[in-house]
Amino acid sequence: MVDLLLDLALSLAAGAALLAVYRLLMGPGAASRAVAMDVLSLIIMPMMAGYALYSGRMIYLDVALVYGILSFLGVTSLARYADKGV
Amino acid sequence: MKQIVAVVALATLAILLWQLAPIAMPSGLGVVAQHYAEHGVQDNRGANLVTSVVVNYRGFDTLGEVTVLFLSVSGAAFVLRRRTGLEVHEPRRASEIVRTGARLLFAPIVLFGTYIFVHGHLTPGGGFQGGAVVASGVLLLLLANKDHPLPHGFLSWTESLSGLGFVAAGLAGLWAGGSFLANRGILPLGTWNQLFSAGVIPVIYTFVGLKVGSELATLLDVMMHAADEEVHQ
Amino acid sequence: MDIVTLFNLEDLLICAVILVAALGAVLHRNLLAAVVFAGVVSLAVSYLFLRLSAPDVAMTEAAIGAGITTVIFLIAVRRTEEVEREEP
Amino acid sequence: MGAQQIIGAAVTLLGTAFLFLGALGIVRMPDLYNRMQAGTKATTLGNLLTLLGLGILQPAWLVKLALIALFVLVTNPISSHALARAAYRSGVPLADVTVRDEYPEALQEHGEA
Repeated sequence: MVDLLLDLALSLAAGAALLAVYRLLMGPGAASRAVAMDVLSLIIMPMMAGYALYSGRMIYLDVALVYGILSFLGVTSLARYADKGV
Repeated sequence: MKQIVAVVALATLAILLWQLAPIAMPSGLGVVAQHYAEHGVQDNRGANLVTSVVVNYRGFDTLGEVTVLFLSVSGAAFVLRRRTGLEVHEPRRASEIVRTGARLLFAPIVLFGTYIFVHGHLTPGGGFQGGAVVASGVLLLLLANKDHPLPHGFLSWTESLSGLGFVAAGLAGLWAGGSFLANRGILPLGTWNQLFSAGVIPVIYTFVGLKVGSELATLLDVMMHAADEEVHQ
Repeated sequence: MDIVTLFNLEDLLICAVILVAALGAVLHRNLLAAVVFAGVVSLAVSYLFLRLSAPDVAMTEAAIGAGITTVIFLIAVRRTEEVEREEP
Repeated sequence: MGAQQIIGAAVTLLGTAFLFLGALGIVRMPDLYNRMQAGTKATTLGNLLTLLGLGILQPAWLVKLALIALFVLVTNPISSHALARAAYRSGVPLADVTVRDEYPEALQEHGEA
């Protein structure tokens, strides 16, 4: 039961990643693509945490945190670029 | 015609890679990997075997990598150096939220980067990753305000002193353990999976982290200002 | 170990994400969009590295590939032209 | 223990459902600002719920998961705010069905152009 729910959850998250990639491909302009990138990073981060749980190693959560910090910076710098502030 | 050739070449490459994939992912360990996996823990007492390989067994390579990074940053700083007398365009200010957020998040991000490279022998990550996180903290300040004053003297002194520290740790290994970067007889090896363990490895990774962090911060600063002056000269 | 059974459904979906984003990065003429695509490739590859039990590589990919490299590309694109020209 | 496991997995599933809905939102919404609304609010909630569900499944990890959740909660509004503001100021158009745009008036009120 628990395994089935978790498997379903991970597959749902990966399907969400595919939807975000559709916007990434189609999205007019760089700003829409940056939104898609933001959403993708927000989707993949819990997937990493879920994989950490699956493998039972807490140290994998460090990777998720680094991932969060750096993707936040990527999106913010894209925004500042579009705002001509970089 | 060109496209057909490209598609055929890609298809060939795909088939070859599909054949190669099971070979590239062997089920067992190679001879060298077997040795590291068996002796790594007794030799270095590092919980993260990758760190033992990067800093101890292949420590000389790491010194080379750090040197390459230093040279590339120096080259970039030389080519893109600040020129005076040019009209500097005024960047648009970031909003209040971004500026406050940058001030708020700078310290936690740098702290987390420090955690990454100090715990390099216990958790995944190490000098390069921690240095990149520290530099991203500085980048956040630069994003909020492009002309944020960075302590250039402090950065360059940190960078040079950590490079010296790396070489000094290697020479200490030569003096005490018989080979460059040997991990014997300098610091006690300690207990496995404790913060103060693995001998000289965390010390070296701290040097690497400081060096990489200050180098990347300098590089980002230099590149941002170079872009400005080129556009408006 | 067979290479197909190594991955389950969500990993194959992430692989599809990587392929699509990589194609976008190569084929797009707008360099800013290409930078975003390249960042997405790094983000997804980082998950795949973690999935293959290489947390160190995953962290490096996330820190260097997704973060610092994206920013350096952005600054470099700003110095040059935003849209790639057709070959003469 | 069994009930706790099932609750944790259910909360995780709920979180990923929100992630999916957020991603669906950025595909279906008509303009950038609407997409951003779906893509940041729903996915932030989904992200936090997923982390909470994992924390229920593995209570020993709650502190670190809470750290990640706190970080997401602080950083994500900043980046989406910066993105929306940059998009507006660089002239990304609103959808045709938009009824009213109050941002220019608010900018004039606060003396920023």
